[in-house]
Amino acid sequence: MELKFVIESILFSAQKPLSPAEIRDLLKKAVEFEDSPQAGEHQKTRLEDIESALATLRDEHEQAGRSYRLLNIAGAWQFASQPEFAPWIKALVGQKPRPPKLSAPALETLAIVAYRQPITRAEMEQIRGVAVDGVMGTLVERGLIEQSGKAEAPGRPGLYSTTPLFLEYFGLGGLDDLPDAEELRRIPVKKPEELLTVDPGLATTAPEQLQLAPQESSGGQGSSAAGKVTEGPSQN
Amino acid sequence: MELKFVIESILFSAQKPLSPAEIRDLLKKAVEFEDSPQAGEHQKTRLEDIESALATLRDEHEQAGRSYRLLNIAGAWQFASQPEFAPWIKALVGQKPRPPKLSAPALETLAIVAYRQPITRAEMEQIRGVAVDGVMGTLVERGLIEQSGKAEAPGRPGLYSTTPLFLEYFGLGGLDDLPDAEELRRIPVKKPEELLTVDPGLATTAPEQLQLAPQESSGGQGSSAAGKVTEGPSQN
Amino acid sequence: MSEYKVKFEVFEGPLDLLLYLIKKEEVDIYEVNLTSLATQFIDYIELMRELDLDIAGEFLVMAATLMYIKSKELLPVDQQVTPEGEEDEEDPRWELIRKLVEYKKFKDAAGKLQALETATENTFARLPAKPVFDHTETETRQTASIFELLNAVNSILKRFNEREDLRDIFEDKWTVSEKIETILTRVQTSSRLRFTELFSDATSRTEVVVTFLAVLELIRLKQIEAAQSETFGEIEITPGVAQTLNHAAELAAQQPEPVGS
Repeated sequence: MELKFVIESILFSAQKPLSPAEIRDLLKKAVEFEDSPQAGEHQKTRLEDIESALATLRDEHEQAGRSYRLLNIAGAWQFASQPEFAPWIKALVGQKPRPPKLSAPALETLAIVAYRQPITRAEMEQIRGVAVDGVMGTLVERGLIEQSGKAEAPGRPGLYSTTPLFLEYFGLGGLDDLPDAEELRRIPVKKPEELLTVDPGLATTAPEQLQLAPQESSGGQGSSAAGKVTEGPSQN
Repeated sequence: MELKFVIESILFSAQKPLSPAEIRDLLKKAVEFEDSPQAGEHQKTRLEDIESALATLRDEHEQAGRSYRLLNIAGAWQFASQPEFAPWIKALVGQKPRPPKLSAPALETLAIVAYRQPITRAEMEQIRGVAVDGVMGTLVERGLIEQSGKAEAPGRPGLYSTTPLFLEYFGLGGLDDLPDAEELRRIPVKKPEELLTVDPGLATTAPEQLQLAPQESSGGQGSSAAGKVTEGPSQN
Repeated sequence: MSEYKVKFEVFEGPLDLLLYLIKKEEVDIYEVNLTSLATQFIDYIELMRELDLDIAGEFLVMAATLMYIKSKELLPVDQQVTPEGEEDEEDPRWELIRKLVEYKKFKDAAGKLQALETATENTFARLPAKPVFDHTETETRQTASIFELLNAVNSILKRFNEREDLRDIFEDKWTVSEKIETILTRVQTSSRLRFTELFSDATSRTEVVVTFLAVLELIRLKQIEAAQSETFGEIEITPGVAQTLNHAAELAAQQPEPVGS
C-alpha cells in the first residue's frame, strides 16, 4: 500500500486534524490491530517522508478540483470542504445562521441605536425615515437592545441602548470598537418636527418613482423611505 | 456551483448516509441557511438529476483510485474508505463492533434467497439438497431475511425475502448490485446434447457393482440405512 | 475421530460432497463420469458410517439416486431402455447434473457474498467531525454587514464638510427613488460594481446619504447584494436574488404605501 494513500485514508476517516507525528504513531500502531504483512509495511516511516507525502496529497487534491481539499492548519492536517459550499453544509448540520439572520431593516435600526444610544424611537424613525415598531420589537426580543431610561421630553419617551449581547453578537469588545464610531456619531440628525419643514415637496413628488420603491408590502414598517430622506442640519 | 460538487460537498460533510430524497431536501433548504443567490441555485433539483449526479460521482471516485470511494448502501450514499486500509483506520478509530460472520450454510441459503426471492423454504431445500430449518432461524433472527408473503400453493407456505439490513450487511446499493445478479436470477441450465450418450462402455468395467440395485428415493430416510445402501437393495 | 467429524461437516449436503468430488477430478460438471462419481460418493458414505457419524438422510437419498444412475449406465447402450413416459427431462443423470450446476452457482454466489461480508467489515464510513461555522467570520466576509456599509459611507462623507452640507439641503434634487433607479441601471449594466463607485460622482453630502439609503433599500428588497471579500476590504455590489429571479417587474407593480407621516 503506497504511503500517501495510507495517510490519506487515515486523514479521510479522522475526526480531528492530525499532525505528522500523530500520523507516524498510527502507522506504527496498525500492526496491533491487524496482524498482516501490509499493516506493518509503514511501521517505521520517518517524519520527513510523512511530511512529503502530505504535501503530495495536498497538491493532488488541489489539482483534482473537487469540493474539498486537504488542508494544513497550524501544522495539523485535515480534509475540509471548500467555503463556497457553506450554504448546503449549513443546511446539513442544521445550523441556522444563529437565530435567523437579522433583516436589513433590523440591522439598520440596530446600527442607529448602536451609534446614537441612548436614543428614542422617534429619533430612530426620523433617521431611518420609516416607522421602526416592528424591528424594534424584534431587536428587544432578541436581547440586542433594551430600554435604558426615559428622555426628558414631552411624554417621556423611552430611550434605547444596546445590550452586552449586542457586543457579543457582533464580536465587539466594546462600543468603541464600532467601525469609525466617532465619525458616525456625529452624523447630524434632524429633529422629528423638522420633517414637516424640510423639503416637504418630496413627500408628494414623483409618484412614478414610488414604483421603484415598492418596499412596503414586502416588510416595511408602513411608511415609505422615499419621501423623507434628505439630510438636515444637526439640531443637537 | 455544479450540482455534482454541491452533492459531493454535502456527502463529504454528512454524519450519516443520505438518500437522494434527503439530498433533495437539503438542496431545497439551503436558502434558509444562507441568503445568497448560489444557495438557491439547486433549490428545485429533480430526484433523477440527483441520482444521475450521484452515479457520476461514484464513477469519478472509482476512477480516481484513491483510498476511499463514494458508496451506495441500501439506497443511501456515503464516503467510505477502501477495505485494504482497514488496519490503519482500526488503529485510528478502533475495531468496529460487528456480529459474528455467517457460516457457510447460512451464506449459501442467504444467496438462494437473495437471488430467487420471494422463495419458499421447500424451494430453498430443493436447491441446496438439504434441510434449511436451522440456518433459516439464524437468518431471520439476524434480520437478514424475513417472511414477505405466502405462496399460492397447497398449505400456503411462507415466502421469504431479504431485508434492507441484508444490503447493508454486504455493502450493496440494491439487489441489482448482487454479483452476477442477472445470471443467477433465472438460471437457464441448458441440457447438453452429448449427455445421453455418455460412457456406454462403462457397462463392462465394474461388473461386481451390478449387485447394487437401483434405488428409489424411498431408500434413504432411515438412519440405519447407511450400510444397506452400499451393499444391497433397499429393505424397505 | 473428531478430526473426521470436522472434515465431514465441511460438506453442506450431498450436492456439496458431489461438487467436491467433481472438483477433485478436475473435470467439468457436464463431463463428469457419473459412474465413478457414484462409486466415490458411496465410499464416502461408507466411511462416514464406519466412523459412526450421523449421516443425514439427504446423503442416503443421493446415494440411492447415484446407484440407480450407475446401474443404468452399466448396461450397454442398446439395452438401455427408457421406461414408458420417461422423457429426456426426467433422465436422472440430467436431473442430477442440472441440480449440481444450479447448486454450484449458488455456492459460488455464497463465496462472493462472503468476500463482500469481509470487505464490508473492513470498510469504514467517513464520519467527519461536525462542521463548525464561525458565525462572525462568515457573516462579515460573505455579506457586508450594515456596519461595514456605514463605515464605507462614513469615509465618503468625510469628503464633504458640514458647511457645504448646510447649503445643499436647500438645493437638493435627489430622491431615494431616483437613486434606486440609477443604481439598478448601473448594477444591471456592469453586474459587478464597487460600492465606492456608486458615490463617485456625488456632489453633496445629501446625495451621498440619499444614495446610501437607496442602497440599503435595494439590499432589503434583495435587488442588490453587498459583499466584502475580506474584512475592511472593498465592498462589491452585485445583482441580488430578486434581480436574478427577475422579480423586479413584479415588485414594481406593487401598490406603494402612502408617503409621509
